Amino acid sequence: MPGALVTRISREELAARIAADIPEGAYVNLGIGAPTLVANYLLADLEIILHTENGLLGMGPAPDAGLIDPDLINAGKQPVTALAGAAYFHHADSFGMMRGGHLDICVLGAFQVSATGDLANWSTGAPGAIPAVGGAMDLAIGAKDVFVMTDLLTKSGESKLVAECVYPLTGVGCVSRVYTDRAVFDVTGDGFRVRELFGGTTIDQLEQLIRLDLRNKD
Amino acid sequence: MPGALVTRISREELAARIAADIPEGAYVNLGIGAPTLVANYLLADLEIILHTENGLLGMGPAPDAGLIDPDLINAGKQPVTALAGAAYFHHADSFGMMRGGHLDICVLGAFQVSATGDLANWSTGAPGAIPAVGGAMDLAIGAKDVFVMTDLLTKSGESKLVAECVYPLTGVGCVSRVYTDRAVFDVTGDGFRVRELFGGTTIDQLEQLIRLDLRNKD
Amino acid sequence: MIDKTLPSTAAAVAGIEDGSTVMIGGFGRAGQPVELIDALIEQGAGDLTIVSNNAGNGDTGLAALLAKGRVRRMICSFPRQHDSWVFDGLYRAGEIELEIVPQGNLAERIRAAGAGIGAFFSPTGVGTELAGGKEERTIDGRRYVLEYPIRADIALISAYRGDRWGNLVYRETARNFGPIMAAAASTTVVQVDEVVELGALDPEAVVTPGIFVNRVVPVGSRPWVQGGAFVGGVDIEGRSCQVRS
Amino acid sequence: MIDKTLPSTAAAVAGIEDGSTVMIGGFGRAGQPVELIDALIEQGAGDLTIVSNNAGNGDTGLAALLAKGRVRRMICSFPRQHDSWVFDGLYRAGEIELEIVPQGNLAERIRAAGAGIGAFFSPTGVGTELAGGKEERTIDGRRYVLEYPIRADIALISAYRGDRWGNLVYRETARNFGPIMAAAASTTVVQVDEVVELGALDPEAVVTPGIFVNRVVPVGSRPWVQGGAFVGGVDIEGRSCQVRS
Repeated sequence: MPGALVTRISREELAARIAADIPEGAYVNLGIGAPTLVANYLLADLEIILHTENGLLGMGPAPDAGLIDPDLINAGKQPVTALAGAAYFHHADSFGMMRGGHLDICVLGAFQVSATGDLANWSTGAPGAIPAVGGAMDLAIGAKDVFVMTDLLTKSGESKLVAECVYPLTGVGCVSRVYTDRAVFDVTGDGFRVRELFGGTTIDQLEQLIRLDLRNKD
Repeated sequence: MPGALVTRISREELAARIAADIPEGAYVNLGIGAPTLVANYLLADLEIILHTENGLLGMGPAPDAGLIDPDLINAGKQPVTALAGAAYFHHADSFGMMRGGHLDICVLGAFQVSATGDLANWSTGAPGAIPAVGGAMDLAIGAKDVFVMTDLLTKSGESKLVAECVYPLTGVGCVSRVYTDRAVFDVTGDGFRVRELFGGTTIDQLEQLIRLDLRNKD
Repeated sequence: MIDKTLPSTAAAVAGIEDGSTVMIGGFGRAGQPVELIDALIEQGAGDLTIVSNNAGNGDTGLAALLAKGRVRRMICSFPRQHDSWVFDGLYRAGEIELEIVPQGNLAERIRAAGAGIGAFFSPTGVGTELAGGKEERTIDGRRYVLEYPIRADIALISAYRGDRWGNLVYRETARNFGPIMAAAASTTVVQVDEVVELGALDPEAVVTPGIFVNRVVPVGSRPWVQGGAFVGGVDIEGRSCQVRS
Repeated sequence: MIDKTLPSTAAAVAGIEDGSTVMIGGFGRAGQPVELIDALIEQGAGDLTIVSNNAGNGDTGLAALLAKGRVRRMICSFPRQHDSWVFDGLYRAGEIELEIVPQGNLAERIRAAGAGIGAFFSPTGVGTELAGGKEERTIDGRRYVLEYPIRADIALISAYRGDRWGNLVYRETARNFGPIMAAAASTTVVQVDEVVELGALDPEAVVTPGIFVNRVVPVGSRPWVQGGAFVGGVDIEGRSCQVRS
C-alpha cells in the first residue's frame, strides 16, 4: 500500500489547517462529525460567526460540564452556547440562509468527492441501512464555498477522491476544496489541483494513490 | 331610472350590517376605503382581530388627535394603534398569512363583481391612468370569505353586479358575498342569490336593476 | 373574549382522527412536545402520518407513539439517531413507511403550505436520488427540482410562553419547526411552559402570531427552565446539571 | 473584530454604480430610509432600477431621487398615492418604466431571492392582466402562476436599532419590507436610529440577523422616537403631535 509511506497529518492538525483558512467575519457552518473539530482551532481573537442549521447564528463553544441547556443545541444535538450578538430563527429561515447563498463556508465530511466537485456523504447505499439525510444536501448546495474534510484514503486504502462518485450523491458540482490528511486540493474546471502538500508528500505519490491526473496536460 | 324608487341604506348602515356578520374570534382584513368603516361598527365587547397587510395583527382604532406614531400605520397609510395581544411581522409573512388562507374574512370595495364571483376593483382600465394594485389581488384570493362592500349601482345607474366583468380582474371566482345598499347577495355555483333585502326592495326590482336572474330556474 | 387556552393536554388533543397527518415539532428533544404526544397516545388515534424532523429518541415522546404502533408513515429528514431504536426496529421489520426529505426542503415545503405557495423550485437535492422522479428545471443557469407543500391536519408543537390569543414565543433552538408547522396545519395545538396575560408578550418579539394557533395548553416549566430563568439542565445521557451562575 | 458600522451615510452608499438595481424599504413613509436616499442622491448613481412598494411621497426621499432623473425603471405595487406627484409626472411624460407587481407577489419574490428559491407558483394574480404571459399551472385543483425571484445589487433599508454585527430590530409597521430586502441584495445598507452594544439586542427578538447586513449607519433618533420611547409624531400633513402620556 503505497500510501503507508507518505507523511500524513492528524485530524486535529487538519482541523487547525482548515481553521487557518477561515477569515474574520466569515459566516461558517461546520458539519456534524470531524468538521466540528474546526471550531476548536479558530483563532480566539478573530470574530467568526458560526451557523447551526437548527436555528442559531453566533453559536459558541460547548458549555462547561454541568451547565447544559437542553433547548440550546447544535445540529449534532450536542449542547452549545450562544455568543453576545447571536440570533435565533426558525428552520425555514435557517435553511433559506443556506440555500440563498449567505453562508461563506461550510465544512463537511465525505465518503467520496468527484473530480467535478460532486459530493457523496450521506449514504453508502448499503442494503438495509436506514436512510437519513438531515441538512447535508442543503449545506452542500448552499454555502459559497464547500470545504470537505476527510482522510484521503478509506480504511481499506481506496481513494475518496474519484473520477465519479459510486455512492449516492449529496450534491452535484458543489465542492470547492478538499482538505485531506496528505494534501489540500482545489476542485477546478479541469479536475483536482493540489493546493498544498503535507509533510514529504509529492504530487507523484498523490497521483499514484488516487489514480487521477493532478497536473495540467499542456 | 327604476333604482331611484327603491329603498337604500346608507354607507354607515351597510358598514354596521357587515360588522354584524363578523363573529368573535375572526381574523379580518378591511380593505382601503369604505370597508375601513366596518371597524367602527364591530361590537366593542367582541374580540375580533384586525389584520393590516403592512405587518400587524391586532390593529386598534385611530389614535387620538395629536398622538400619531408615523411608524404605526394601516394599509391606507393612516395612523392606527395596536391592541394588547398585537404582533408585528414583515411583508412576506403578512402576505403568506393571506395567501395561505389564514384570514377568515376580508372586506373589499368593487367596480364590478361577476355572477361567478370574479372581482374587478383595482383598475378601470382607463387609458393614461397610472396602474396601482397594492395588496388587492392578494386579498381577493387570500381570505376564506371575501365580502364585497359596494353600492349596487354606479353613479350613472349601471349595475356593479354583472354576468362578466368588463373592467380588469382583481381575482377569479373569489367573492363569496356582496353587501350593497339595497341587498346582500351570496355568490353561489348558480350565480347571485339574495340573502337579505333592505327596506322595501323586492327581488323583482333587483332583477330589473341588475338584469341577472336571482332565482333558481327549477 | 377569545380564549384558546385549554385546561389539559387531553382536551388539547381531543378529536384527532385515525388516519390524520400530524406534524410534530422539535429537533431531537429540543422543542419536542412530549406532553402533547403523551396525550395523543392516551387519546388513541392511529394509522397516522407523522411529519417531524426526526423519528423519536429513546422510549419517550414520539418514540413512544411509534412503539404503540400508531404510525403508518413517517416524513422526516433524519430518522437514524444514536437513540432511535424504536423507529429502527419498526423500519427493519417493514412495519412503517418512510419518506426521507432533505431538511431544508422539509422546512420549505412546510413553510409553503402555510404561505399558500402551490409548489417551488428548490436547488436542494438536484441530481440526487432524493430528487428521483421529480420535475427538474434550469433557471438562470442553476438546476432546481419542483417541491410541493406538506400540509397537516394537526400540528403539535412546544413553545415557551403563549397568551390566550395564541401568540407564542419560543426559547433558543427549541424554536426550530414550531413557527412553520403552526401555519401549515388545519388545527395547531401548542403546549407552553406558561400562559401569560394578553399584552405581556412584546408585539415586536412575538414569533408565532395567534392567527396560526387554535389551542394552547400550559404544561408547567421544564426542569431546566423555571419562571423564565435557566436553572440547570440534563445532558444527553440524562444526568442532571447545575445552574449557571 | 467585525464592525459593519460606518460613520456617515455617504460612506454607507459609496460604490453604488450606474445601472444598479436598488431595493428601497418602506411602506409609504414608514420605514423609508430617507437619509440613505438623500446620500444616494448626493452620491450620484443613475440609470437605476428601483424596487420599492411605492414610488415616493411628496418631494423627499424616493420622490427626490425620482425628481433628479436617476431612475430608469420602478418595480412596485402601488405607485399612485395622494402625494406621488413626482412619479405621476415622470410616468405621464414617458420618462420612467413601470412594472406593477401585486404586493404579496412582490414580497414573496423578494423573499424567494433571499431564500434561494428558483421560482414559485403563486395563486395571486391568476386570471388577471398582471399574470399575462406567465406560466400557469393547476395544482390540487387551484390555479397558480409561476413567479421568479427579484434580486438587487443594493438594498437600502431603515431599522430601529442595530449592532456592529449587523443584527437589526425594527419598530412597529416600519418593519415591512426591511427583513426580506436585506436578504435579497448583494450589499445591504441599513440606517438605524441607534447602534447598540453587541449583545444588547435580545437574540430571541432579532428580526434580521447580521448575516444579511453589510453596512450599518446610525442616523440618530427620528423626531417621534427618542431613546426608544415614542415622544410624539407628525400626521400625514406633517403637523407635529404631542407625546402620548
